[in-house]
Amino acid sequence: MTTPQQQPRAEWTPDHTSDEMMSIAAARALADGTRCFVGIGLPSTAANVARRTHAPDLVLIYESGTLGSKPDVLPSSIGDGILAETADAVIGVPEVFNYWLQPGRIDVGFLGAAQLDRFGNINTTVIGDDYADPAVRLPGAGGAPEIAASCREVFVVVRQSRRSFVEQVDFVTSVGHGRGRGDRERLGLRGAGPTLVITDLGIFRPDPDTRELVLSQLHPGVDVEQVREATGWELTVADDLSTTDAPTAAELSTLRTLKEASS
Amino acid sequence: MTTPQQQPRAEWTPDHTSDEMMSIAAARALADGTRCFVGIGLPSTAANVARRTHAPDLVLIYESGTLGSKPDVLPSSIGDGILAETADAVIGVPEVFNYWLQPGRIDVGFLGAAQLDRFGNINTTVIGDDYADPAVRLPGAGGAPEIAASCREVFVVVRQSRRSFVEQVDFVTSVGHGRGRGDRERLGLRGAGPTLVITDLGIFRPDPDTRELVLSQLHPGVDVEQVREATGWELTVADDLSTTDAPTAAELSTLRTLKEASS
Amino acid sequence: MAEIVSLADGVGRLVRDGDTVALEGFTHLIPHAAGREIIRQGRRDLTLVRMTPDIVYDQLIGAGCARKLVFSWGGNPGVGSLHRFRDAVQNGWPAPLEIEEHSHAGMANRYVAGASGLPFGVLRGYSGTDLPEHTDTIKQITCPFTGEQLAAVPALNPDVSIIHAQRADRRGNVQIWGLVGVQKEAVLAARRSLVTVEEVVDDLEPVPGQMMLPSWAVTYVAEAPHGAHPSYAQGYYDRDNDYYKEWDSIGRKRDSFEAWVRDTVFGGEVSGK
Amino acid sequence: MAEIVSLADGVGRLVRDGDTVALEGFTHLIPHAAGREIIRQGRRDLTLVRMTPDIVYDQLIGAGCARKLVFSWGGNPGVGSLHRFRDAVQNGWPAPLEIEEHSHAGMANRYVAGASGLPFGVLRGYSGTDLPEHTDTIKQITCPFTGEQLAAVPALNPDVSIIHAQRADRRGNVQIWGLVGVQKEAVLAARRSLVTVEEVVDDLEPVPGQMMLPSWAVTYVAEAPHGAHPSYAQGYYDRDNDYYKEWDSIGRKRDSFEAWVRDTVFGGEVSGK
Repeated sequence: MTTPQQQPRAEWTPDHTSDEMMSIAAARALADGTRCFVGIGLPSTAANVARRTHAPDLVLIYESGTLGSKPDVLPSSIGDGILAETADAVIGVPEVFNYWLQPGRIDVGFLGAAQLDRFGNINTTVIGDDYADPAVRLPGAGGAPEIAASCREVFVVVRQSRRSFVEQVDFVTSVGHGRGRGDRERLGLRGAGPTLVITDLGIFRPDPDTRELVLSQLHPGVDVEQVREATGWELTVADDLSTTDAPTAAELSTLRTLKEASS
Repeated sequence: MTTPQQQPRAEWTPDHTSDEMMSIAAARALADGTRCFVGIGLPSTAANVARRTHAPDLVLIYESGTLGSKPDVLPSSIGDGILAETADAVIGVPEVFNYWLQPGRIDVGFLGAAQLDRFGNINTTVIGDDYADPAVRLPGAGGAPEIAASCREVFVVVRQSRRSFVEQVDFVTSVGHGRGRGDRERLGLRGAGPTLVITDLGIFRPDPDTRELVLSQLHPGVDVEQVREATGWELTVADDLSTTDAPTAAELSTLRTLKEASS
Repeated sequence: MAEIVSLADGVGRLVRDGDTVALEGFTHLIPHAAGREIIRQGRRDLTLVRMTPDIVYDQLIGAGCARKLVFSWGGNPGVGSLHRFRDAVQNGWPAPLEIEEHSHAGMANRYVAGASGLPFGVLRGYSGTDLPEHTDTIKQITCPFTGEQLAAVPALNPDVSIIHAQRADRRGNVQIWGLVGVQKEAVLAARRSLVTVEEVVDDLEPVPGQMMLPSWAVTYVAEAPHGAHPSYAQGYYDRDNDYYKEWDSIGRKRDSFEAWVRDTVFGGEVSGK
Repeated sequence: MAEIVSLADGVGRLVRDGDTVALEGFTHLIPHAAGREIIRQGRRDLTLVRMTPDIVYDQLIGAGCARKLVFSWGGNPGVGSLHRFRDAVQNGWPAPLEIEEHSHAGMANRYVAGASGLPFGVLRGYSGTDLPEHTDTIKQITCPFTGEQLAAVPALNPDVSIIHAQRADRRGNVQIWGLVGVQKEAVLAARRSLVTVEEVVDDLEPVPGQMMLPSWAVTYVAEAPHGAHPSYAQGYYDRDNDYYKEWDSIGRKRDSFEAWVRDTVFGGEVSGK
């Protein structure tokens, strides 16, 4: 997954950046004790913040073969030595996918995305209409298609823009809610799919009836118009739209300490 | 596999029993460096004699999950601790069968039998015509069907009698040469099947044309008539029938030391 | 997270009449104490699953706990036959025993499929043998790429799997080393699981060859020192080969077996040394 | 039995133009020294197989060794894109690159099938994604017991697999620990194999978490100290995160990449520290 440069484009308070708000909102979504399959980058940052704040018993699973890693610094790749050295169990890659992911043992799959669409489908393969001659060749699927299929639910964390938040992804790398309600069942996908999408502007949840992603929460200092501007489909806003609590001092210092230690 | 009491029924010299001749003849069949999948009982005894005499680099593989065991006493079961402690690698049981046996990595499968027929098919399941109401219930297949299918060749070691050496087995637990030439290919069995059957009376090899087991070697002091008496089909004797060399003093003492240490 | 309970509670809460139960351990770490506890609690109509039904299942079958046996090799390793198993199959004593018979490779792949959340496993197996004629859980499958015919076997997903391990920590993480057999697969394939251990410790020191089962993959952990006897627990005690020989005479006759159940299982004596 | 040879001899004897070659190592123990040796020996038309084509394959692709890539994730982990890979796919430089694209689960099961002597593997995967439309090595298969539809993928059996390990003994037995990825499967699936190691020692002391490859399962072993750099070798050296970032600028432009090939691969300089 690509890692664009961090651009603090909306510093509405002197206290935190929009990226920090995103990571902290994502961290809060992970309840203590959750078994979380962690993608590298934003998901890994959020999961490690969660483990250091409200969720000390969060179980981190990395596709490189670690169950229950407890890194004391942010791993710079999903295969950092620190993940193996601090794990409850180290296993081979086939076992990760076959014995642990596929049977539905993992509560939350925590994914990033290059493109995400109205129904939470994820593209990390190619930008452009022609697979054989892509405008941009992205890294590809990795573990994501089966993480999105088999985890009990999926959280996506992604920086939001018209480029990343599109009506329909150019390539379905990982299925969210297909083209709407009933599609996952029809496809035999056993997890609930994306139940939460956390961006640098707010939080989206699928509508229970249509499965379209609906803006349900705004981060502090962001207004609906800003979100609409950064959404590539006709935005629906939840009736009970709420505002995210600003990061606490403890959350911020945890996040910053982690980031500093890893840079 | 059942372990009948040892009955030294033909002590033709004061030097060794027929069972000892059988074990030593079986041991000699294992060339140094051979990767041998070892059943417990007679095969394990023979393999361990071989490793201590002419074949120090014999690779012993036990279905309990050990590659390259180097036990210094005879294991009393295929899962003795000594097998794991002295192995080059200890692996799980699924891996033994899937990664090591099935792809044809093992040179010789060394099996016992309760019943063996004219074409080298093995029965370790039931005696009697009715599977649902057997005259004698035997232990069953264990690893044998796939050992017999996938090893490059199979050696069988069995005490010979009209009861054990039958025209046709009551139940095909493990396929030898089916009903004759071409049957293994037709069944998709990739190894060569039983190329050697070692008994307490002599040694049988499959006829290259018919695949019927043919007496090719007599142990010292045994005559063809004795073998015919102990064979449940019309015995064919090889043109170039030879006589097994009597056990050497070194072979006998190795075998006896092993046996004593394990009793 | 695995809860740490007593052996009696673990068996009592998990094993119900009519359940499909797997006690695994391939010659090493056979959960004998749990087997005796199942007899003690009087469970009935169990479908017992095990690659190598040896003494532990001879005891459960003789005590009338089982309705059916799913297996690949039933014997007393290094000694001979299982007399209670034979008596049940040949004479229906103490109850008829239905059997579903596989090879080791087939059983191992059934557990692997079960642990993997797949409905079936594929292997090169059974071809030409008489097993498929009598076992309806063996079918053929065709490779969609090469057209080759292979064997397919359905996943095993026991209601309860029980294994024995060397150690657990107080959070219920389990550590096993030495021959690990098919134990991880048996636990992961099961709906509920019980791991009996030699001891519960504060911290699990790493051991070469260890296999770890995280606490959250196990239902209950129960301390059962010497719980694998007469099999062995590497690092704790050796195999009691004499007991295996002795079992041949205990199990041979119905009355000697019943005396063993009365005295050893219900008399509260510790078996063996 | 594995023969112990030099890295140049190992690569020279095993890797031929047109071969299907897998260099495996999942973030840990990536066989970089062997990758550079393949460039040095000028191999062409290789079908390169690897779950995570990262820097090592960016180098091979940029140097023109590859005709085709079979993979599931191609990026510079923690940094961004692989510019040589992108340039080959988007612009056909230095040569067009055919791709065969899977998910990690699919690739892992293809190696497992290859190591198991099976023609295909089965998984719950790909359903609803656009991958099957573009990858003809993804098919459907029906469970013969339940009727469920699952994905089937063909076995991977590379002509040559190359991995890096911490140690081997003088007989060629290989010891790996830490994250072991899919290396065992890659070696067992291959027709021929080369294991580069940090060092060849007299005796392999057991290490917790070790995976052993017996000598007779490997074709050649070659000593290549620091051979996984810029990835890491647990117990020997850490990941060189700066190198991964530096590669972003080396690989970004064709001329800076060509300078790297000239200076580092052919100039005989040791890359990195």
